[in-house]
Amino acid sequence: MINIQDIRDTARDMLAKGEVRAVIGYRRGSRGMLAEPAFITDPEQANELVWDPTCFHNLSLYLVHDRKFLAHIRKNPNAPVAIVAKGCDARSIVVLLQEHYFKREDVYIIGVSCEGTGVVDERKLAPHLNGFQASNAAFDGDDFVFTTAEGEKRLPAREVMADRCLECRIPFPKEHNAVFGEDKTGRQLEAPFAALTRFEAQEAGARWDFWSHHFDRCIRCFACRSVCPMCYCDECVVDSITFPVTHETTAEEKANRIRWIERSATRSENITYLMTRAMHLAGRCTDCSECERACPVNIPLRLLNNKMEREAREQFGFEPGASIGGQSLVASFLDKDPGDFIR
Amino acid sequence: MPDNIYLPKLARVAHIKDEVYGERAIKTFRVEPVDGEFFEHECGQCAMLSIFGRGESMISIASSPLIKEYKQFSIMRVGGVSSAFHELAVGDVIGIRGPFGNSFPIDDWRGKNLYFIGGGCGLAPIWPLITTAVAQRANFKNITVFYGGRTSRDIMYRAELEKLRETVDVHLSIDKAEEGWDGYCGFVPAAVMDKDPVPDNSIAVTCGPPIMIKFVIQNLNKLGFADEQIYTTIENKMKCGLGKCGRCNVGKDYVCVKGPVYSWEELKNLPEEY
Amino acid sequence: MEKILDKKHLDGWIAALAEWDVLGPVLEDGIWSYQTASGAVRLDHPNTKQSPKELAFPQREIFFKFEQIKGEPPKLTQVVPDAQRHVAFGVRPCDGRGVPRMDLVFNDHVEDNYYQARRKNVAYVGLACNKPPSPNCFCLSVGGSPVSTEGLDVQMTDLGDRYFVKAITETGKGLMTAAGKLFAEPSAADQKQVKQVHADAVAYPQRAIRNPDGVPAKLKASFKSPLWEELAQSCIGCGICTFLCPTCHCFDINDEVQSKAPLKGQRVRTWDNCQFPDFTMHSSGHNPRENTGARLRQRVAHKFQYFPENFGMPQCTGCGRCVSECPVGIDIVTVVNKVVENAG
Amino acid sequence: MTKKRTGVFVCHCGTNIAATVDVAKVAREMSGEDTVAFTKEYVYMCSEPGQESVVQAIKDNKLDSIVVTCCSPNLHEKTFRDNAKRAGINNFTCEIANIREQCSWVHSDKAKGTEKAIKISRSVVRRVNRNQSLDTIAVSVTRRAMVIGGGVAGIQAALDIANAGVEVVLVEKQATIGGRMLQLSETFPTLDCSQCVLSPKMVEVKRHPKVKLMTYSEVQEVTGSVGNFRVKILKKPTFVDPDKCKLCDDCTAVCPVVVPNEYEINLTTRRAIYIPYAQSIPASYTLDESTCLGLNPVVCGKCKDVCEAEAINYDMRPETVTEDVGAIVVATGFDLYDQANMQELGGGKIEDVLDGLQFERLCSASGATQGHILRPSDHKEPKNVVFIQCVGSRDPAKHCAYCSKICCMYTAKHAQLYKHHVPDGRAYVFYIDIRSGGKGYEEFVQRTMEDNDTLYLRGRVSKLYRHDGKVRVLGTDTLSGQNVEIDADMVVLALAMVPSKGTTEIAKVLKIGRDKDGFLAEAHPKLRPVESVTGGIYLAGAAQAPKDIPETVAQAGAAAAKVIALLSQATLSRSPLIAKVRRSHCTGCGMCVDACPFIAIRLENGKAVVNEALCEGCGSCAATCLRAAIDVKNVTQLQIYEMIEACLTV
Amino acid sequence: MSEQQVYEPRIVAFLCKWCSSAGSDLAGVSRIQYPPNATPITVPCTGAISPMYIMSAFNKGADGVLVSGCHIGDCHYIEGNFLARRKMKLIMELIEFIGVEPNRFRMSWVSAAEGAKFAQVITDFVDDLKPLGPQDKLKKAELT
Repeated sequence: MINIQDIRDTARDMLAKGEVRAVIGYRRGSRGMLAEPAFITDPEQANELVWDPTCFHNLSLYLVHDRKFLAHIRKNPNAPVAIVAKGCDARSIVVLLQEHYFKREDVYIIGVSCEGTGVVDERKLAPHLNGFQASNAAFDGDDFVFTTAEGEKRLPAREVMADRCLECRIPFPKEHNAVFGEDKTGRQLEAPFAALTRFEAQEAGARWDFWSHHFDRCIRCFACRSVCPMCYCDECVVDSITFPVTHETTAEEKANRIRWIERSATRSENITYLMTRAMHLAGRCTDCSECERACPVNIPLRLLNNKMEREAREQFGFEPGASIGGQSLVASFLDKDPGDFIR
Repeated sequence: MPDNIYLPKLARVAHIKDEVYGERAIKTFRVEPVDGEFFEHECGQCAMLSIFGRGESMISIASSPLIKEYKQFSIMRVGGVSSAFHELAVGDVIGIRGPFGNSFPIDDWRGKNLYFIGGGCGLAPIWPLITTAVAQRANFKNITVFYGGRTSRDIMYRAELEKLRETVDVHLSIDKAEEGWDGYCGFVPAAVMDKDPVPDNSIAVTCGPPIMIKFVIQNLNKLGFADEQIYTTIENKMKCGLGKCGRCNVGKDYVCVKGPVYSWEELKNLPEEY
Repeated sequence: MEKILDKKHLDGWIAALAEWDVLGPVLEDGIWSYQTASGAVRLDHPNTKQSPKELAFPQREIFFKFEQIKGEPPKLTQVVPDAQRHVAFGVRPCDGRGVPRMDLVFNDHVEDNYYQARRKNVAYVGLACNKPPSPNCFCLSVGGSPVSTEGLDVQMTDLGDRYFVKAITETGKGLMTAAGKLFAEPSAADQKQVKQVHADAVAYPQRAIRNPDGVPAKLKASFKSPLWEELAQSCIGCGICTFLCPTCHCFDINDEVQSKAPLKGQRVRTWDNCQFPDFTMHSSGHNPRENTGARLRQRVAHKFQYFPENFGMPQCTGCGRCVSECPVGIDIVTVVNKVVENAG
Repeated sequence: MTKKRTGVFVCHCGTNIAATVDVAKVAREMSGEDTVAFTKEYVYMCSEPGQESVVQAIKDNKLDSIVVTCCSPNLHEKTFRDNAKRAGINNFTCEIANIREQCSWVHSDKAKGTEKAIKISRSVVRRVNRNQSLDTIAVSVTRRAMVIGGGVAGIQAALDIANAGVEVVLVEKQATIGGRMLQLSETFPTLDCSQCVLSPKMVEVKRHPKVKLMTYSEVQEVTGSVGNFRVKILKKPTFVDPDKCKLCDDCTAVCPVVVPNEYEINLTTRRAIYIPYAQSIPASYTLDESTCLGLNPVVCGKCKDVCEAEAINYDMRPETVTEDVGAIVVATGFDLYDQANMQELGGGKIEDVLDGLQFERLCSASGATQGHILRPSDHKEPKNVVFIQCVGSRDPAKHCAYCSKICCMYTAKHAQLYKHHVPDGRAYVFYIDIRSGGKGYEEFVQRTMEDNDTLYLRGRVSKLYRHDGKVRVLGTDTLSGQNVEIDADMVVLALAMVPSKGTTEIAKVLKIGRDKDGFLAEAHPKLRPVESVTGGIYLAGAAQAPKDIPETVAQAGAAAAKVIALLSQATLSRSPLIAKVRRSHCTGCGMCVDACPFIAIRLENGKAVVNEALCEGCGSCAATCLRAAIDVKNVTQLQIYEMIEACLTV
Repeated sequence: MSEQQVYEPRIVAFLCKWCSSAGSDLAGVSRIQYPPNATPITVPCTGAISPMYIMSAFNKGADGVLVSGCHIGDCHYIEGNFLARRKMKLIMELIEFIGVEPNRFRMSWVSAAEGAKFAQVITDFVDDLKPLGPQDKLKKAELT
């Protein structure tokens, strides 16, 4: 059981000693029980930090923001940033390190283990609360405890946990500077890729019906991309809402942007966007599922990423975010890679 | 739908002139209506030009409102649509919507000294003003034009400026000295100071790179120009030209409707979002 | 016109609107959305995930098609929105109040032909909120109320086994008249109950913007406040808040090309979003709103300062969607309160 | 900047194209393309008047780019690019649309053929529209060469290069040069002593002022490209200073370690400190670290104690040496197919079943038995010897599909040598057929059969097994149709030649291709037989394919000539179609660095940087980059995107 | 497409310059006939083929996409086809996953010496595509 005070103490100490320039963690937001990202620079604020089942955000996204900001103001970091990271988040950081997005010494990872549970899935939780708004959520062993106007509501975590947490194989942040909570790697609440396996049992026709329905519904708000720490490209190749213009950028380069897809949120364009995103996340996605959580129209994006993750694992023996020194999935190969599909 | 505000009229490119070559090339396009007549415009107004398949771009109209047969646009090649313009040939047909935005209150300036201060491609938006003022020369007192480019090769409207010298004072400048250049060497704000314009009964209109405008205004203030005597234009990214698409606003004002012409008195009270 | 409609007659009313495409809230994939009614319509939804703004302002609008053979002038063909009439049932008051705000934008200065063509064919049958459907509702703070009729053609109020139905506009009357026989005259008790329900709804506690009248001036004074950057620190720059908003109207115009030779394509309007990083970026790379703070400020100030300055009312209708749906918890109520408080 | 002005030239190729493609329609369709300013069709565009008309049209119409729709670019791309240059425009703005090999010759329906030709042409027009004017890249040349492998091929190549005045580094993995040839006793068809022929050349290598000899060394890493390779070589420690070693052999006498002697193909043993052969170059001992008791005077130190010359130094360490060279000759030779693969022939487990090289060592005067042919099991003279040809060769189902080429000849030689040593012995040869093409070869085989009384049996051996102190050979004589059973004292297998282990390794290091059998692939089987597919890397000897000594020496000479010709140029020109980074889009993730097969990309200040001298323009980086931040010039993603669109325009 | 016309699948064929393009040339030189449905785009190496190309071709209305390169071990650029093999496997899995017919995407190794094989690959692909009918799952709606 993690004592939040330990995390707060660590954050406060490091900030006070100037060992880190900020701590990225979670704090209680203004929306009921939900935690929100916190950027703490003042040791006195450390007590705002929380650790509860609504800490779903993959905060490594903000390491990306931080690097972009520093690049923008042309400054080098004078001290590392500390970040509270769950197992999946820490793996994201490893991928970012693998891709040289920042240096290991620029980040201080305060690992938190998802010991017996994980984070809550609001969509699963809603029916249990009977329309009431919870004002607090807490871990308690294998249960989550929610505070509502009706009083305390205790639920077995398994009933309202996010699928990715149920299926999580490595709920422990292996890469860390400090870590809280027990390493429960090996715990298995549900088989890895269980949701994917259930989905894949369907016929091709049913799969297409399912996906075409969802692809039609995408409104291209880009929340999936914006919330993803791996989507750190300055310009998205598929559909750009940014274009990094530097003094070196020529008019020709600006004129020659490829329009792989149109801005219109139509099925064909949405497919190309979402499929390309899945391809580009292959071997990089660490299944934090933030894209699926953020999606306002509930497109089951995790299935796509999971599919790629499983193929990478089963076909190529590749595990995203396993080690900092490793090569990327698509930039490497093995002699024994499957080739039986080739004629 | 009659009067579809998004449906451009067709216009044919009648003449193309290379003003500046190189990476920041500028070309001037003279376009004529394909059928019927053009809309009328006032000094400072803009039009939305289309190349079908490439997109639309808001461009200030660089010809005098007194000219009805054609309209002229000077376009610097910076991005996608402007590059498409630079690929045009005489006879090609483009789309045009407009006019958009407000205009310089030239009628209020009768009997005054006029100072036009331009830099780079910033001569184009005030060119209709200059030519209109010159055409109505009797309405104004002294007319002085300051214009500067980075180098002598960046000076646009070279021939027109030379011709202008016959009627009004024209002071050309370049940033750094070059062989064979007999004009001023240095930045435009300094070139203005150099000639010591008089603020009394005067109006100064400036247009160019933001940094130039900033220092020109500072210098004009130093010379005694009041904020309401100084005019400039601003540009923001625009898509509709009609105050609906939501991107060109500076505070509550949509530049495509309330701008692009502002007196410094007005502009300095707006948030800095341009 | 005020009537009583037994709940079991709702489907009959809808069936009577033969020349209308009737939309009702449907729960599918875990979210509520307006869909063409096929069979029974039940109005037991909280609020839909997306506002009904797309009826008059669809996410994608084809302006015209262009065709050009090399050496010939282009041929432009306008695409006129179809004349199908749509009526949305169960529109919440906040979304109803979004409609006149959109009208203001699209009719200001010059009339937007496409919006207008669609708008004149859309009717909104509202459903008063007996209690706030979302914990993030704050309509009372923005001049609205859970029982507002603004922007609606008809207002319905749930009275348990029946609806109290009130025509607001002539179109609304027409809608009701189409199924006149199904409606009953309200009794005095009905009238009394409606009053009570409405009073209770207004009295129900909501989240609140403090001193809303002072907000525009305070925001104006806070343009340069460092608070914007701080509040937007977690902003990820996605389009959820604006795409789901009942009043956000920003759009982009692009040419979509199907063939280059001969040229074939179309000019298309799509929703755009002031929170996207390059929304205001010039071709030169200069961006007047280059960080999330400036973009959050634009969104908030547009709704609570610029729009009031231009049109005398806030653009926000307090539906709370942007608050509930923000993946990182940026909460416009908190943002406004903090900025205002900070302005002193 | 103005719009491109492209000319499209549609060739009829007589009726080769025109019969299946409506060439006029192709030209007409292309003129509808936005950037096409001129089109022309002509009966033979590659004819003199055809070419002239292209040049003239470029000039007359101020064209800045051309597309010639004709045959495969392999045939006339250069022709028309030269014409483009002649007409005053950049040659890289000319592209070929292949509507003959890829269209008219393979289709018969004219309407459909025309439609496809239009799509092909259109896609190339769109590509050319985005082509940049490029200049070939000039790279300076390092006037030094490296030869990898110190067998006869390597020795010959090194000497030929050195004699032309070019410095050459000869790298040999083993403790001595000489390779396989040094292991042979006598050579066919002249039966002259192999070592006697080779030794003088080995000495010459040692003494040549232009040859830098590095034995007991391995190439670890090669970077760079033609004209400028940088080679990292690991010099393994021999622990013996060759300058001090007096070859007294005192050390081997005291060395307590006895291990199989690989130089004698394990027929004898050696000590941990040893000299491979008496003729070894360099003439020095080597202390084998892996078998020595510990390079530690406390543990053993006997050799060090006994060495009066104080040549032994336990403190030697591996050393990595970097050599810059302009060209490389790979002569890493062959191994014999592993006997263990031949289960029906004893699988290498029967002591008196030898391979050809072992037999060579038995015959060699300097070999294990001082030139006496004695069978390993009991050191008695074998009276019945069975030689089996094509062991592992010509057996696509189970072993190697190819013919190892020299086995017929050396088996004949073995039979003769045997008969010379054991005149009363009986020699049998199992063969499939005899391949004896070569000067004096057929006569040599005839002599074996006739003068040396060797029994040639046409057929395969089905089984070998130990039987009563002998090796029972079961085979068939297909000529008589009878089963043959021979109890042999000794059996010699002419095992297939396979690429040496070193060849396999060096191909990976050099990133040069190998053929389906693992031999090094030549650039063209007929016209470029001594070049690898990678510029500046040449092939010599059995690493490329099985061959005999004269062929090996000839190829080595040819490779040397290629090297000399290459290094005689002051600069080399490289294709400018190489990768270019869009710095604004690069995030420095390094995926391109990992994907690049040529180590041509590195990260510098967080951005990818392409080494123009190394990039081959394969585009692996471009396809791997998630941000489209890197592109191959004139094959950009934008170009491919537009080509895709063109292919699908109806 | 009128009712009477037979459906002819449109294929975009990405061929590597050194093997498959040369193989298709050999098919030509050998006059081996095959259906004209595939339009070739020659790229330096299969390793240069971005998954975006595949998606884009389908987006623009291709009924089938072929990627063909050198056999493993034969790559002119040593390992480009290894990289391609991995990428193409992933995109193929993904396409199949969303319910698109896996037969719409094909990868083959055709060497410069395999003219007949090239012709066969195209023929087989066309045969396999015909029963599937036009690809409209991933295609832009405006492209009719």
